[in-house]
Amino acid sequence: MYNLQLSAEQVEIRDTVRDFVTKELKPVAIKSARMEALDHTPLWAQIDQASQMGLRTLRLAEELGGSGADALTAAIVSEELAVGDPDAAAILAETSAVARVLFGKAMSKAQRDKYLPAFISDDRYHLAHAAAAPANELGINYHRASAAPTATVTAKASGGDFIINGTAAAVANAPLAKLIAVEAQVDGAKGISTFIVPAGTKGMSVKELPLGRYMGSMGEVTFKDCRIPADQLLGKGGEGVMLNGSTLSLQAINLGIGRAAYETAVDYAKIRVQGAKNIIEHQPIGTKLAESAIRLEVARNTIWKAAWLSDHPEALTDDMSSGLPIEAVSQVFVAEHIHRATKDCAECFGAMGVMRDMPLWKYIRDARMCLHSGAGVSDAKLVIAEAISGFRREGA
Amino acid sequence: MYNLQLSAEQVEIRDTVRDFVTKELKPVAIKSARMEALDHTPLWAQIDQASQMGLRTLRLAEELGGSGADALTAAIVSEELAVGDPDAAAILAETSAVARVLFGKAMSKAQRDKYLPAFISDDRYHLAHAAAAPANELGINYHRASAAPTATVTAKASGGDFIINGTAAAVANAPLAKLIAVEAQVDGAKGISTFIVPAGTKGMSVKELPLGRYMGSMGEVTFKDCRIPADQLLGKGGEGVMLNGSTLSLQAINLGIGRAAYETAVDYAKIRVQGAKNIIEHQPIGTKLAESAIRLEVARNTIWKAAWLSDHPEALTDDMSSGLPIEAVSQVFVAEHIHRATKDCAECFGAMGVMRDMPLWKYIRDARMCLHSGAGVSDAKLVIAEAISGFRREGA
Amino acid sequence: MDFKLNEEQTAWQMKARKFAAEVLRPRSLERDRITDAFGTWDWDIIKAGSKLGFRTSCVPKKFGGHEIDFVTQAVVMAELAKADSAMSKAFSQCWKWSHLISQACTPEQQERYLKPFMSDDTYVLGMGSTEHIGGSDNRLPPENIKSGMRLSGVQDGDYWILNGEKAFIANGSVGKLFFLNVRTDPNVMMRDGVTTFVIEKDKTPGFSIGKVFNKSGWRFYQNAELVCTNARVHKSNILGEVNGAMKRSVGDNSGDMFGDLELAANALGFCDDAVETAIKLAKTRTQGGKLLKEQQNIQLKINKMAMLTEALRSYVLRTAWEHDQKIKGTNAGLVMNYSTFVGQEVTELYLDVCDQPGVELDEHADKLVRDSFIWSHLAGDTVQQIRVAQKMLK
Amino acid sequence: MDFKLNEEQTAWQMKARKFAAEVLRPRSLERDRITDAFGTWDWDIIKAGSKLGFRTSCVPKKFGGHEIDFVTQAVVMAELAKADSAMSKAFSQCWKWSHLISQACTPEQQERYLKPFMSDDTYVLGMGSTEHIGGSDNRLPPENIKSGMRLSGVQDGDYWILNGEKAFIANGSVGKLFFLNVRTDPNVMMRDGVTTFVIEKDKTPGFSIGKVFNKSGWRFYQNAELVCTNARVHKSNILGEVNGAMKRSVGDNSGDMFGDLELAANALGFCDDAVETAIKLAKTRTQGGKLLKEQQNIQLKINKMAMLTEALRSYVLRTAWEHDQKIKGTNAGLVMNYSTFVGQEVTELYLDVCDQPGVELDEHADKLVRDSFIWSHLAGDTVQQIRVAQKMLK
Repeated sequence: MYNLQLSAEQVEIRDTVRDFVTKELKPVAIKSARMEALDHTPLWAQIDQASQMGLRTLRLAEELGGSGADALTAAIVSEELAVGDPDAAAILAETSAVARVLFGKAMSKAQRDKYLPAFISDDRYHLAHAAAAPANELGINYHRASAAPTATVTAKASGGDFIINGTAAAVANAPLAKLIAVEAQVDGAKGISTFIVPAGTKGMSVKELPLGRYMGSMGEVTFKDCRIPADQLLGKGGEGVMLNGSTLSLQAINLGIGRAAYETAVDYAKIRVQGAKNIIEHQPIGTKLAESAIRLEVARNTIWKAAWLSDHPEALTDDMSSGLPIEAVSQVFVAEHIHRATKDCAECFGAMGVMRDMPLWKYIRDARMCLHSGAGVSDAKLVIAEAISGFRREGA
Repeated sequence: MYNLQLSAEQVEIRDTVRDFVTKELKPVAIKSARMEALDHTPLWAQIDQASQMGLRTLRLAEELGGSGADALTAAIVSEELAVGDPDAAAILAETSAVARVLFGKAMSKAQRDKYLPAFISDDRYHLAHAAAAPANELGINYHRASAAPTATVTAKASGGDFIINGTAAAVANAPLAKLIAVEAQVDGAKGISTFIVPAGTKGMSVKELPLGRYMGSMGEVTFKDCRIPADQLLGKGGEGVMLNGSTLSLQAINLGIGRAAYETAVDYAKIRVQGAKNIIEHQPIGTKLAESAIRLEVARNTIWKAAWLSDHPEALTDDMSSGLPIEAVSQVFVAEHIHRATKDCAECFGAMGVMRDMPLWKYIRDARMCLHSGAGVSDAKLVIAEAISGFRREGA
Repeated sequence: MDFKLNEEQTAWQMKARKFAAEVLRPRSLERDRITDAFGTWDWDIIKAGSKLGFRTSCVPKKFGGHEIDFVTQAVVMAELAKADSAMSKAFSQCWKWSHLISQACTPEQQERYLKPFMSDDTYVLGMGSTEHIGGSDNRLPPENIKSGMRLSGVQDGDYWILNGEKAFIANGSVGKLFFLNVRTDPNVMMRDGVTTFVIEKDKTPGFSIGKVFNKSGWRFYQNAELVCTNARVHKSNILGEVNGAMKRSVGDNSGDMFGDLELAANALGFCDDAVETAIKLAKTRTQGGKLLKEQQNIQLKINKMAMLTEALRSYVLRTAWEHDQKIKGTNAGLVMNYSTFVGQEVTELYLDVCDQPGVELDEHADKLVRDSFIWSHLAGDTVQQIRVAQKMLK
Repeated sequence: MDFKLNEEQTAWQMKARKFAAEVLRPRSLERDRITDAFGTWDWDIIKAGSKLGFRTSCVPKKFGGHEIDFVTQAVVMAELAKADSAMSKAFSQCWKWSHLISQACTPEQQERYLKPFMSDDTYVLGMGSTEHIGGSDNRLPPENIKSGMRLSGVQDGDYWILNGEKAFIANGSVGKLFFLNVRTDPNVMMRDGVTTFVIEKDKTPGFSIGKVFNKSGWRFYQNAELVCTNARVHKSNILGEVNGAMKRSVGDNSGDMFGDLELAANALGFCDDAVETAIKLAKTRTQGGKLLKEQQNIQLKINKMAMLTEALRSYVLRTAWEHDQKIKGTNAGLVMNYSTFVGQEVTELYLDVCDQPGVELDEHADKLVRDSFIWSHLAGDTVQQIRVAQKMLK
């Protein structure tokens, strides 16, 4: 039965996180000095606190020590965290998403026994996933077969071990992860294999990528004759374990960014006086805020639907999504509309909307980053267009 | 629990209506000659058939002989019908919505016994509601108290009867209704009273309003010393019975219009060849169709949420709608995005997109009508803005 | 830099303004309301305009025309379109092809075609290129022999036999002389196998008018099918070279230099109409006892309408001047694309300003919105945009 | 109609183009990257530009300036902004206020202010009007005595004592001479109680520079607080009448006629930059082995960028010409509003063209987007739109 009410548990976790964000995370995150200096150093004290609240292990199964939350709950949490600090939200979402599959599905019992306890007990234990570079050429390959993903990292069996070489270009959480799952092409094998490599392993180095381009933390991971024992291979190899790949958490973070901008603008519009009236009482400001409210409200519905469908793939009947790739639908909608909303909200602030010691410009910048993240909305639209036309990529 | 799956019953009625529309309604509605002549004569054969399927009495309670459908189901049905013919959809939605409250709540048992049997048994028995003119001056009254609705129709007690005088300007279904509920200001009384007046009552005349401006059928109802017995007053009088007033069915109809345009465009784009490729294989057409698909998908989510909330007002907690007037949110979103989608879809057709014997121009015109219906989206945004600012109208 | 019109240009502008106000505007809504697609046409309007020179204004002086420059053309189009966009187009369609006659015909042909054109107030011109199938291929020809127009021409001694149909042809139902692009070699790419024939309607056996298209906007302006059933045309009616139609480069984009500019100038006209009428409304209509103009949202709409319209005016006049200077470039195409965007935005805002609760749909605003939507299929669709972009990206 | 620049205008354009390419562009991204708000400024750039006449180009010839006309001003601004929008503004800000000096000062004041300005390559001008509270009230004054600026001036013999703060003042941290709008009568509406004082920074005790604002875009260009703590100014430094500041109507919209046009011309410059760079990218960068320009969606983006930019160019030049002709109207305001829309749309499309999967964020495109967003608060916010609309609706 169609029902839009969240469960009591979902409402509780949302309210708990919202409270934490309002009181602990946001006040630190939007400190003027930090914003002015473009300082993206992870807010460790608050991220640790979030970990203690279970947000680092949110999606890990309960029986493995996590909260076993579904994608919808994770989206709600990411939105709330991002209202305070999108970077913290991104770091936690990545670890939580990777943990779910890595510990829940990909690892053998022996591997789990070896890595899980430390992961559970250490609030600073974060995870990263260095995926094989996707064939990011949809534009030119629209309605044509495209090349298979190419592994920029290779592995070679050598006396019971594997020797890994190559570079993974942009890996979320890599600079702070204690364990990195890396996809590599094993010499002579079919398909992609995934290895787990603890931070500090000789031959693996991580270069942090410049701030401001990504949410959270991003690094380039380089392997140079990095020797790892065979028991760090996941499964039998050649299987290409899907560790994350969803853009839903980024969408939820984007929504949180928009909400932060909107809430700030509404508060301001209710007290700032112009022409002897609060500015919200002027039609143009009221209209802009109403339009932003609509964008947020509709974006949230869309993300929630995509999240719920990822939790309930059995419901993917034609009545639910018209056969559309709903995550791509949501990606385009959220990215475009939140970007617009942050700009409109900033306009309510006059000159303060562009000052680096005020949060508005950062909301716009973060929303712009979401708009231009990954393959961008133009490609996402082509993905949808191919689905509409019934085009099926060979090998996909 | 959050759940987006429709009930088996909802899916069944949707599929039944869809089938009826595809086979019976649409082929007649989009006949070239009819469109070219701007012919809006109700398609009685099909509307009767729909009535026999229970769509005229869709929202009337089961115990009174209706289907007892909720607002969500009604929205689904209106969308499906409008894919075929928005006029038929509007006529049926109006009767069904008025019947629910009129027979279900507003009438006394005696009144119900008198009017209900005929209503149930007669497929051509439609209803109309002539409401007191709303105070349509939100623009100038933004953030100011506005005038109360003024009754353009008055009633005066006279020897056990009432004498009604005045004109109701634009009443949906009036030209074809067999029973009209009219709001009037009773001389000397407080508040608005509602009377039921059967078609043909001496002193009541209906002038059909020009085609093309409204969905369905619209008339101006004039009372000239129209004498009706006191037992045709609903309730005790002075209570202002809320008989419809929801814009949700119009939103669902608008969505159906957009879907018709989109489906036609997709079909065409898959077969029309340009530059030796089907036009959907050209990036710009693919992108336009993807954007239209996004608009439709997101619009549907929004309407369904508004409908579900109207069915479950108890769920109107802050987590569900952020305190926004969700129906206004939906109205703005649907009207703006469906209008854009119909224009984009028509563009795929080249010159055929503007020909009166082809359906595209009509989809655009109908969507434009929805965009400019009632008080328009500019006013709806101000309604939302007032809600955001916490402004409460006196008397509202 | 000088943005002033000269005396002659101003004189034409004033003449057009007067004719538009006195003859076109009073009949605009009345013609628009007529349901029959052919019934919207009114020869009296054409005759009256012709007598003032609006039908023949682009014919060279040596043939008795006025030979007005492109700036004047743009200004006159805009003035006429301010009263009725479709009526304006009915006249300027004659300009397009009288341009072509004077630029591409032989002196003998010019004499033969221009004489009746000059002497008959109801002599209207047209050009048949588009067909039901693959219309855009004509504008953006793909590397494919099967693409492009199919109306065929086969030589038969001194004559050519034409067979096939053209669709959506402007002035099709009322024209007396048509340029017809014909596939005279189906075995090569379209650009190498099309010939332009000049068809004198009354002198061409086998040539007839088919269906008149019933458009949702621009109703006065006629579009029809042209049908050739073994139509017989003498070779002296060929324009330029056999198989040379697509290589002709008289102007920049269309068959002549006026083509793209024409639509932009026309849009400027109805935008002016929309802006002026909306301002008038805002200054006179009240809501709750106060003038509409007191509402800031109304002010913003008026601002946007005027801003876009003035940007369009600037761009149209600059492009017209560039035409007169024979400066080639992409501005004619771009300003045409631009006029689509501006025309639709401005007329929709106008409808929005009219759209006060409780007030009936404004017939005039609705007409302007319907007229402006025609641009989506003429001036602003993605094919037209790509055509211009490809030039820039060469 | 004539859209050509004359020889003198072209000469200035070429000089600006060379300076922009050789001096501004190479330092643009480097200055933009500097985190410290004041550290972005570079006197070498100002000195180099000053020696070429870009600081003093609007000073009348009789005072040793170049007195370039508005068309030239627009053209030069655009050329400089094509290399760096904020650097262009640092120069044109001096033009604004040298306009004001030559139009509104007494001959004695002109002599006194222009002499040091002409002789010192680092002499930069500014104007203080906006305050932290109620900024928009200065542009759209409400009928309320409490509204509007609060920095106060009280007469004390031949001197006036000023107290209060101005905020966001352009060139605030680097200027040597400021016009300061001061509320000299708090008991009347703002329009009747404001006086403009000319503040020579080094000669005014009690006048100091406060915080330098750290903007997200336009980083080279400085905005700062100006603080008056019992600042003492001689009455000979009053511009025009006491309480007459808001009644001064030198130009159309701002304090001078150049104000609104300046921003539009500046936006034209960075739009040109965006269009050219995007076309270059599309013609050289590949995806899957094919040039970007082969993709139709890329073509559409380029088309839109060029279309909007050329419309803006046409409108800017027309408005500049109207200024030179002393034609009053709403075009300066409208073209400023328009440049906001165009500048943001074009730069965002440029970022989008750069935004190929797997490619790092383009620093140059990102800068242009950030620079263009400044317009939302200067040129295109609803207050500015309403201000223009109210003129049209009078």
